[in-house]
Amino acid sequence: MSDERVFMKGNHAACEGAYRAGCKAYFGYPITPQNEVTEYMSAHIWEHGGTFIQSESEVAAINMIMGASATGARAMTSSSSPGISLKQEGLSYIAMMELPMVVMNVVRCGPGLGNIAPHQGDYFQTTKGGGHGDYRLITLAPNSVQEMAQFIYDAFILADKWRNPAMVLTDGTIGQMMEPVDYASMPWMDPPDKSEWQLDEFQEGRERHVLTSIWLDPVDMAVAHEKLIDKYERLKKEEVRYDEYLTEDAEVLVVAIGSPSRVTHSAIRILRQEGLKVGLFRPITVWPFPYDAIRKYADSKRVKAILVPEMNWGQMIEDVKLAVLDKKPVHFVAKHGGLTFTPEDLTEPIRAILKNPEEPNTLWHVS
Amino acid sequence: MLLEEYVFAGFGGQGIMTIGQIIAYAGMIQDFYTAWIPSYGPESRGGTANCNVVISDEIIGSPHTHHPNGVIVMNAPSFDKFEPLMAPGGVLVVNTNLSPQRSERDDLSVVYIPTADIATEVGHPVLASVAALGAFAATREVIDDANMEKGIDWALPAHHKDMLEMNLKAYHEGKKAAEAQLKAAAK
Amino acid sequence: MPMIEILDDACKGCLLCVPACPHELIHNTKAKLNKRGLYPVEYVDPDGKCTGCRLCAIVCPDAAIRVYKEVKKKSA
Amino acid sequence: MDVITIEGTEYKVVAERPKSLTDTPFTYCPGCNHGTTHKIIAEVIDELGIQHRCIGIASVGCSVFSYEFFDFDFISVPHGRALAVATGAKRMRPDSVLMTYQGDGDLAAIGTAETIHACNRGERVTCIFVNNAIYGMTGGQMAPTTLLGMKTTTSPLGRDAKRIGWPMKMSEMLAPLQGAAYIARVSMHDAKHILKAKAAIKKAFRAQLEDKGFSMVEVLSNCNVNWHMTPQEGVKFIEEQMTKNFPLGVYKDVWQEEAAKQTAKEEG
Repeated sequence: MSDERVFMKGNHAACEGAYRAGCKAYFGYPITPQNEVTEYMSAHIWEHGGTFIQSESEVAAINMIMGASATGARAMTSSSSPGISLKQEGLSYIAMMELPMVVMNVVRCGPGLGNIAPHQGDYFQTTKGGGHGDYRLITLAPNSVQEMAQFIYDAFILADKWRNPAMVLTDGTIGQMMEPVDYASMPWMDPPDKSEWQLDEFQEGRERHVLTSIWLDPVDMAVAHEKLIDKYERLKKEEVRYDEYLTEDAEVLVVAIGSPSRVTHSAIRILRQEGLKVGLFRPITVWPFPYDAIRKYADSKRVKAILVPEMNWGQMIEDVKLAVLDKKPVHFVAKHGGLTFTPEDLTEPIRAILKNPEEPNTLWHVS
Repeated sequence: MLLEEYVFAGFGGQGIMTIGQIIAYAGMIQDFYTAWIPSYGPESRGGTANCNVVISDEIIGSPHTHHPNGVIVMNAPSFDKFEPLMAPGGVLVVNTNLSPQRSERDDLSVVYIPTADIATEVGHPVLASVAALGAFAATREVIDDANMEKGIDWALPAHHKDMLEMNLKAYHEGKKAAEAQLKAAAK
Repeated sequence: MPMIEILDDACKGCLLCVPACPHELIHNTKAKLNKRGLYPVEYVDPDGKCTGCRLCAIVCPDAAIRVYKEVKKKSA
Repeated sequence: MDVITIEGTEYKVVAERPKSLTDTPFTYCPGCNHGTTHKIIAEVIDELGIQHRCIGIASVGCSVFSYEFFDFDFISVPHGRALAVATGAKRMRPDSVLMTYQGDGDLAAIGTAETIHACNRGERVTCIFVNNAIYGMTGGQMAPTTLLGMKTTTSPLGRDAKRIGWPMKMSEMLAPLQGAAYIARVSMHDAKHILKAKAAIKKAFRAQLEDKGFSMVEVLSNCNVNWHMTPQEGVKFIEEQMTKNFPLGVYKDVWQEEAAKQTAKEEG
């Protein structure tokens, strides 16, 4: 282990990842459980030559980010569920104008004000669009403080590479916890050259740059769409990321992200001591979703069933089912309201599944 | 495999969160995997603030601890809440100044420390939690004193570095008090 | 002699320039249609009354009026 | 200025389409003062020699396509958010000159919060606020600035203060904020007032160039089509009705305030 390690909160580490990626603008509005981001940015972004504004609303914040990224700067905002809803308007425009930027959602419980406890109820909102129109956010789901920093850093790179907004989707547990972080994998960097399209001092001889999301002629609009569709198809081929733990011999495959994937890890240790063959498949990009990789397990004779634990009423499970295509039972464990999983919440259903593998899809509600 | 799961609990403002961070930091520089998380969600109701610490020699799964093997309780409600949840063989530090209860479990190792008294003697009541941390270190010998001391230094903000000596003293006084109790119990 | 030019295809025939001209040199004749299918105004100044005051151009919402003034030759 | 020769006489052009406009003809209705406003803005930008430094923010409303007409970098943004986008862009490029071009629905209804806070932060941006007391693009619905008694498609009996309040006075609202450097209300109803408007717009850009703070020019403008009038009747309506409800004038002038302070200091 390197000596570079520091002991930090997930929300603070995310800021450090952003600084290292060359983020020069953070605009945001306080909301629990991600206030540490707003506070840490307000205190430190100046040290890295950046700018902070506490905006009048989440709506204003995302639009400020739109302005900053339109000039070619690396810019980010963050919020938690109700605030992310407000940002969806801006994200739709940003996606159509193909502006790279990063937004982090430290998900809390909803609908409505809900509560400030960890939750995963924004999966649909994030991975299926969120705002109006057809668009996708490149979405990374960290499950540790190290990944909070790394994925914000990676999100900036992906956003610029694809000229697309990127989301880091996490939950209150990962945002609030402290763990060692090593920044060696995040060297300080500057944004790539964007002089092709950025709003800039108008140079004599260059075509003026116009960023817009309106094409009144349906044919023109369709052409603009094609460009996005093509980009999304390439993203699906090139940028799928996932992580696996003890899946080589697994008979039950648990598919989990965020803090439930951490609890799954603990549950698997307990079950392995009993000789039960359980593995964890963790999507890192939840958009693009690793359908093909999961389908391989659905096709494998060894795998008897798949279990999806989520802190919501069942969202990612729909993607898992799309991957599995009814080839294997897909069971669901729900924990919601802001309650967090214990390893026992997972070990019991897995033991039951292994006892009776023919059982069709089962739903466990744990509270 | 080493898997240490701690809960440190008390009133908000007693320094509970900080001592959790100190031991987690100390664990990190001792090359363990460590995680700290503040109480979050419904378990924070009912007069206690608490944090969870996990220290392990393998990658940490859940940062939440449901059956801790090391607990510090700084007030009575925390005792009532966490003493019954503890894993057999665990260690418990009770702050007798605010928690008069005695544990009736025979599968725990318990020390009863008047942490506020120790702190006041050392110089400031705010040091009670550090004294409790010292007592905890005596009962659960996972992290070296040298690393704990580095952790205390790390946790002190720059404008309070003059308090370092006093903090270290509180830590060692707490540890001494616990060691004396353990020795007496062993006889 | 100053004079103006109506850019027929830019003019939308809103007629705001008509009352703006102090010498009533711009008229709504509806004599011809432009590319947009609108009637541009016509400038008629047989007596050379235009002073190049630019009032017509100032009120024109479509920048459809060009105003010219003679370059005064400095006597050698 | 260009010199051309017609029948042996040399002429110079003293009025024509400004350089900072593209060659694309305006798509606004005949008589609409959006065109007039575009033209004088472009003239100001030409005269200040800042065309190459300008970044424009197009809002939503009739001026949604204003980026087609101005010859510099432009971004078209969500309804009401122009000043938030301008804030982000200006913070990243302080040497650029940021202009938002917004209508009454954009600036005074959906974007009220963004407007007030950009002004209060003293953002170094210039806002051109076209007030024609109606929603033009969507077909003549009531605006926050619609006059009392005025009939629109969503106030068919005329605007009634008891039910929907009074015409919103943005210039008066923004002027007391300390971030405001220059706030003026001008009108497009005749040549004299158009020239005054141009002078005000020039001052608004100067406020930005001299780093004084937020500047806004509220332009009372013709929407004769949705007012169901001829263009001539429209400009008359501005003169007779609009200016009564929205008094013309300078509501905030940072240079004047500085001069007054200086005088007071010298006298005191």
